[in-house]
Amino acid sequence: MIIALLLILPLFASLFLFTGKTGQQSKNFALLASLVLFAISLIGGYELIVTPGKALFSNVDLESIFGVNLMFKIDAISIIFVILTTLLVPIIIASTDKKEHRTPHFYALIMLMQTALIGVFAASDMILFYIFWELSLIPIFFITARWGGENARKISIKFLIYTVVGSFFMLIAILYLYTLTPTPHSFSFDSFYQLKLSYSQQIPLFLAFFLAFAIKIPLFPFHSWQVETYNASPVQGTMLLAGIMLKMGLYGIVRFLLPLCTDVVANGSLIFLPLILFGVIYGAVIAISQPHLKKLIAFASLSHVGIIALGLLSNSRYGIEGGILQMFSHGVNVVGFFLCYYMIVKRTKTDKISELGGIASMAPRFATIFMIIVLANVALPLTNSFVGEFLILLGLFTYNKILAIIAGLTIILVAVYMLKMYQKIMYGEKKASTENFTDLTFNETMLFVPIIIAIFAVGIYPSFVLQLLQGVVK
Amino acid sequence: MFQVYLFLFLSCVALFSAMMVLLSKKPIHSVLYLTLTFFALAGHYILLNAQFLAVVHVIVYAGAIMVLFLFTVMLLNLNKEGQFPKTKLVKIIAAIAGGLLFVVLIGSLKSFDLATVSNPAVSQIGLVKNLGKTLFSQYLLPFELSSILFLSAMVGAVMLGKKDKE
Amino acid sequence: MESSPFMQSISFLLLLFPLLGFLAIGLFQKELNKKLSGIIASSFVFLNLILTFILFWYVSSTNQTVETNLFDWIKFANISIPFAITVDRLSALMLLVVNGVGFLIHVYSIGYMKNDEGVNRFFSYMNLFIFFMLILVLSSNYLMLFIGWEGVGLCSYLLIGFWYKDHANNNAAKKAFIMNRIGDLGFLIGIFMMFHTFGTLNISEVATKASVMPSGSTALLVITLGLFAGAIGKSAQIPLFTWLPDAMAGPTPVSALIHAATMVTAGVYLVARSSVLFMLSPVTMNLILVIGIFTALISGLIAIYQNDIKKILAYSTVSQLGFMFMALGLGSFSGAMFHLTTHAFFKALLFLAAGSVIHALNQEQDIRKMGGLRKKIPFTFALFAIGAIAISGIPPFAGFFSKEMILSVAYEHGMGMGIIATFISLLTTVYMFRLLFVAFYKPESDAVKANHHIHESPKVMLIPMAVLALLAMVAGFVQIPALFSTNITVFSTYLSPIFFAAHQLVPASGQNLTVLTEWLTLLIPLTIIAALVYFSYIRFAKDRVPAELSGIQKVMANKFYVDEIYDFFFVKPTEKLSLFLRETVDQSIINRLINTIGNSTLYIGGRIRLLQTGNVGFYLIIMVFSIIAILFFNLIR
Amino acid sequence: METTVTQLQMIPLVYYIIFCTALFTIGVVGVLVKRNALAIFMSVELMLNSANLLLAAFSAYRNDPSGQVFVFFIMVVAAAEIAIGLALLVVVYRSSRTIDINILNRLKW
Repeated sequence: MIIALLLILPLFASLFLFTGKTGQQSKNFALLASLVLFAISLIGGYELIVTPGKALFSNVDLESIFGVNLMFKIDAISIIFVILTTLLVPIIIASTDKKEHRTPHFYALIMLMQTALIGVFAASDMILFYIFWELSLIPIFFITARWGGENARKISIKFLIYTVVGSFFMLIAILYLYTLTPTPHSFSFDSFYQLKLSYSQQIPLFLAFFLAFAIKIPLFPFHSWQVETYNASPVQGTMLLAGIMLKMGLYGIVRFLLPLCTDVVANGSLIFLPLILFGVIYGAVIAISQPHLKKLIAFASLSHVGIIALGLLSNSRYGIEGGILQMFSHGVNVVGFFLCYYMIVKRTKTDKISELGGIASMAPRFATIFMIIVLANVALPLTNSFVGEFLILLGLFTYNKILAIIAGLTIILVAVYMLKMYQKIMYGEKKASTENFTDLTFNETMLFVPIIIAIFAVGIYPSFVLQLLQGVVK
Repeated sequence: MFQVYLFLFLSCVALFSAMMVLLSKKPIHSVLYLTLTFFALAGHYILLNAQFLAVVHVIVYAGAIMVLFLFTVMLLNLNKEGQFPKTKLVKIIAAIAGGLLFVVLIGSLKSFDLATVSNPAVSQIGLVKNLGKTLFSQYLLPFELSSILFLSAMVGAVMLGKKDKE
Repeated sequence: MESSPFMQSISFLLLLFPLLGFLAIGLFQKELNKKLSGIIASSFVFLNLILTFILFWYVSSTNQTVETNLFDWIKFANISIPFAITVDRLSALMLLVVNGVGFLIHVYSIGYMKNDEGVNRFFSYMNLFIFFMLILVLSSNYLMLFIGWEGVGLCSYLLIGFWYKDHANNNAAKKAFIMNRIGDLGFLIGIFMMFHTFGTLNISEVATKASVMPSGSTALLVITLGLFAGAIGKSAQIPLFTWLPDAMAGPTPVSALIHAATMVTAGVYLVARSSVLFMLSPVTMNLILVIGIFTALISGLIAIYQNDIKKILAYSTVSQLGFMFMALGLGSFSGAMFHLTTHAFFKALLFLAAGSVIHALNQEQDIRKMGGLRKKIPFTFALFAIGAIAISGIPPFAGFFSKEMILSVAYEHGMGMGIIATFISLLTTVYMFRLLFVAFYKPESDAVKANHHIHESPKVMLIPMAVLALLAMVAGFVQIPALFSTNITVFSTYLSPIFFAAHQLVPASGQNLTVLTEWLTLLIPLTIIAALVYFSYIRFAKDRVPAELSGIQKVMANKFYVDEIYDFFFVKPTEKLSLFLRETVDQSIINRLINTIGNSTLYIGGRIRLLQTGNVGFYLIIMVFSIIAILFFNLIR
Repeated sequence: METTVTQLQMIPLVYYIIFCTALFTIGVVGVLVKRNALAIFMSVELMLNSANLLLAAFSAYRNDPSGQVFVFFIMVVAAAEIAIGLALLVVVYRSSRTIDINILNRLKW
C-alpha cells in the first residue's frame, strides 16, 4: 500500500501538473504533494523500525498479460533512500524563486523525477529497476536543457548520451544475469541473489556494472559530464542530480555489486580502490583552486562520493554501513550547499568566488547556516558526515592501512578548500557585487531548517540509521 | 502422369512469361506478359485443388491489378523504348545476384526434411466451402480488419491521386 | 563501579550549561542586549565552576570515578561507542583549570569586549568552546575525545577569525584549523589502529588491554605515533607549531583561554591520558622527548627577537608546551600536568595583562612603541611582573615549583638532559624580562607620549587578573621539591592513581642524585637567572638604539623562515598541482578525450552517411547480397 | 475434379519449391535490373506470387487451411499496396516528370 502510494501519487501529481496553468499554483500543489509523500515515507520508515528486518512488499502480478511481474520491495536500505528523496524534493520545489517564473511543466518534471527515483529505490525486479533508472534521465534532461544556463542544450545531450552509454552496459549485465537464472528465467532480485556465480562469470558482470555505476556516481575518470551538467543545469536540477540521482549509482553498488560479485570485490579491490582513491584526491585538489562556486561544489562532490564508493567496496561492514549512512548525509549536505549557492547567486548574480566577499557582516543568519553546512561537509564531529566518514575510513583501514591513510588526506584537503572558499565569500570587506546583500527571509530560512535538523540528528544520534541497517547489510 | 505434364507446362509458361516481363523493352509488353504469368499461376492453383484462390487470383491480379498497371502506363505515357537505359555492369551484377540467390535458396533445402510433410490423398481444404468456414470462424477478425485496410488504402489512393487545387 | 546518581547528573550538567549558554546567546544574537550576554555566559561558566568543585571534592576524597553513559552514539555489530563521560582525578584537575581559568577570562572579557559590535557572537563562541573542551576532558572513549578535539579546533578557528573583515585574521584562523586537521588525521589513524587492535575505544579498557602487550610492539607504536601526531597539531609542536603565533590575531582573551591555558594543552592531556600506551612504546617516548626539546629551544629563541607583545607570549607558550612534552618524554606525567596547571595560571595572567596593555594603548601591540608604562598603568604592570616572575621560575612563585619538578626528573635522567632542560628554562627568563623591561621600564616612546588616553583597565578586568596572579603566586606550594620537604607532594599524590598503571610497567630508571648535586642544580640556575635579569635591565630598560641584527639573529627574528619553507614546500606545490590538474588534466586530457569520442562518432557518422547515395538500385543490390550472405551463412553453419 | 486431386500425389512438393524459387529469383533480378519504378513493381508482384503459390502448395500438402487463408490475405494486402503504390508513382511523376529510380535519389544523406 505504501509503495503503491509512493509511486502513484507523484506520477499522478506530475500528470496533473502538466495541465497546470500558473507556476505559483503548480508550485504549491507540487509542494503539498511532495510533503504528503514525505509523510508517507516516514510512516514506511516507522514500520521498518518497529519490526527490524521487515520489508515492505508490493506485487502487481501482470504475468498473464505482459509476462512481467511488477515486484516492489522496500527494505531498510531502500527506505533510507526513499526518505532521502522525499525529504529533499519538497526542499527543492520550495526553493524556486517567484521571480524566476517557472512554468507548471517544471514542477511536473520534478514530480516525474521523484516517481522515477522512488521507483529505482523500491524496485525489486531488474527490468523495473532499469526502466525507472532510465526514466529518471528524461525529466532531468528536460530540466537542464530547457531551464539551464549557457550551452545547456549541448551539455544536457552530452550528459544524456554519457549516462545512457553507462546504462547500456548495465542492461547487458542484466540480460547476462537473466540467462544465468534457472528456467523459467526471472528478473527478480531474489533469483539473482540465489545464483552462485563462478569467478569467471563475476568478472565481466563486475566490469559492466561497475562501468555503469561509475559513470552515474561519477567516479574518476568518468566525471567529465558532472561538472558541466551541474554548471549548466538550473540549481534545482543540480540539486536533484547531486543530492539524489548520484545516489542511484551508489545504491546500485550496494544492491548488485556487493551481493553478486562478492569474490571480485574481495580479490580485486586492490586494483580499483586505488583508482577511486586517486579520484577522491583529484577532486579535492582541483577544488582548491576552483574559481567558481558551483564547480567547486561539483568537484567537492566528486571527492565525497568517491569516499563513499571506497567505503562500500572496502569489504568491511563498517565501510558498507558507513557508506550507506554517508550517502544519506551527502545528499542532505550537498543540497544544503547548493541552496547556499543559490541564495548567493540570487542576490549577487555571480558565482565567481573572487567577486564575492564580506557577506558575513551583512547577513549573519546566512553566515551561520552556511558555516554549519560547510562544517558538515568538512565532516566535523557531531555533524552527519563525520560518523559516515569515520566508519568508511575505519572499514578501509581494516582492509588496507595505506589506502586508508591516503584517503585520510581528504579530511585535510576538504578543510583547505572549504575554509578557503568560505573565507573568500563570507569574510573580508564588501565587494561591489555584495554591496546590497540582504539576509535570508523567513521563507528562505525555513528551507534550511530541515537540512540543519538532518545534519545534527544524524550527527548526534546515528545509531538510529545504523541499527536499521543492521539486519540488511550482509 | 497427366498432372505432372500439366504442372511442367504451366511452370514453363510462367517462367517464360516472367522472363519476358524483364526482357521486353516496352512496359506495355511487360504488363501483358505479367498477365500471362498470372494466368499460369491460376492454373497452378487449380492444380492444387485451391479453387477459391484460383478465382480470387484471377479477379484480383489479372482483373484489378493489371488494369491498374495498364492505366498507369498509359497515363504516364511510358510506352517508349530507351527511356531507361541500363549499363552492362548492373545486368551482370543482377545476374550474378539472381544466380547466387537461387543456388542458396535451393541449397537451404538441404536441411529440410520433406518427408515430414504428409501428402494427403484428397485435399479438400481449397474448396470455397471449407475455406469459407475457416475464414469466417477462425480468421474473422483479420478478415474484417482487412476491409478497413482496404478502405484506408482507397482513401489514401484518392488523396494521393487528387491534384492540388491552387 | 557504580557511581552515585547525584554525581552523574552533576557531570552531565557540566556539559549542559555551556551548551545552553551557547544556544541561548547564539540563537538570540540579535535580540540579546550586549551587556547581558557576557553576564549570561560568565554565569553559566560560574555554575560549572561550582559543580567542578563538588566533583573535585568527590573524586579527591573518595578516589572514585564518576561514569555516566548518556546514550549510544555509534552502535552496531561489534562496534559500540557510547556518548559517555568519565570524571576521574585527571579530568577533575583539567575541569578545575578549564572552568576556573575559563570563568576568570569570561569575566575579564566582559570588560575587554565591551565596545565590540560582535560581543554576543563572541560569548556564544566562548561558551561553545567551554562545552567542547569539557567533552574533550570528560570523554570516556577516544572517539568522543576526538569530538571535543575537533570541536575546540572549530572554536579556535571561529575565534581567531573573530574580526573577519581583515583577511589576515581569517588566514590565521584557516591556518590553525588546517594544521590542526593534519594532526587530527594522525589522531584518527591512531584511533583506527586502536580499534583494530583492541576492538574498543574505551580509554580504560584500552589501557587494560594494552598493559598486557609487550613493550614496543608495532601496533602500539602506530597508535602512539598517531595520537602524538594529534597532540603535535593541537599543542603546536614542531613541525606544526607555526599556527599558534598567528593565532594571536584573535581577541586577547581568546589567546589567553584557548591558545595558552586550555586548548593547546590538550595534547599534553592526551598523552597523559594514554600514559599506559605511551609507556609501552619507548620509541614514541623518545620522539616526544626530542620534539619537546627542539620545540622549546627553537620557539624560545624566536621569542627573544619578536617585537609583538602577543607573539612573544605565543612563542613562550609554544616553548612551555615543548617543556611539558619534554617532561612527558621523560616519563614524568604528573610533572607535565603540574606545569600545565601552573602554566595555565601565569600564562593566562600574562595574556590578560598584555590585553590590558593593548586595551590601554588602543590596540597597539608593538613593544617598541611602548615603554614607561610602569607609571601609567601600575596595576597592570604589577600583575604582569608577577606573571613574568612566575614563568621564569623564580621562587617562591608557582613556576619555580613546577619547573623544578621537571628539572629534577631531567637530572635524574642524566646530567646532559638536565643541562639542556635548564638552558630551556633559562631562555624563558631572557625573553620575559626583555619584554617586561622594554614595555614597562624603557623611557616612553613617542607613541606613548603622543597618546593621552592611556588609562588603567576597569575593575572587571583587573579583578580576574588579580585572582590569577594570586594563583600564580601560591599554586606551587602544593608540590614542594624533595630537597626542602618530603611531605608536601599533594599534587603527585593526587594524580598517582592515574599514572600508577603506567609507572608500574616501566620501573623508574635513572640514578638518584646526591644532595649536593641537587643543591647545585637548583642554585646555579637561580644565580644565572638573577644575572640575566640584571643584564636584561641594563640592556633593555635604557633607551638605546637597537643594534643591527646579526645573521643568526635575523634568522631567529624571522622565525627560522619556517612559514616560508612550508609555503615553498607544501602550499605552493599544492596550488600548482591543483591548477595543473584543473587546467591540464581535467580540461585538456580527460574532458577532451571524452569529447573526442563524441566528436569522432559524429565524424564517422558523417562519413558513413555518404554511403546513402539515394540510389535505390544500389540499395537493392546491397540488400540482395546481404540476404544472400545471411542465407549462405545459414547454409554452411 | 476427383481425378485431379488423386493425381496430385504425383507431383512432388519439391517441384513446387524449385519452381517458386525460380520465379522468385526472376522477380529479384527484375527488381535489380529495372530502373523503371513500374517495372520494379511488377517484379515485386512476381515475388509475391511465387510466395503465394508456395504457401498454397504447402497448405494443400499439409492439409492445413491456414496457409491458403494467408494467401488470401496477402492478395488483399497486395491489392491495397498496388493501389497506394501506383498512386504514389503518379504523384512522383507529376512532381518530377520521371519514375526512373536512379534519378529519384533525393533521399540520399
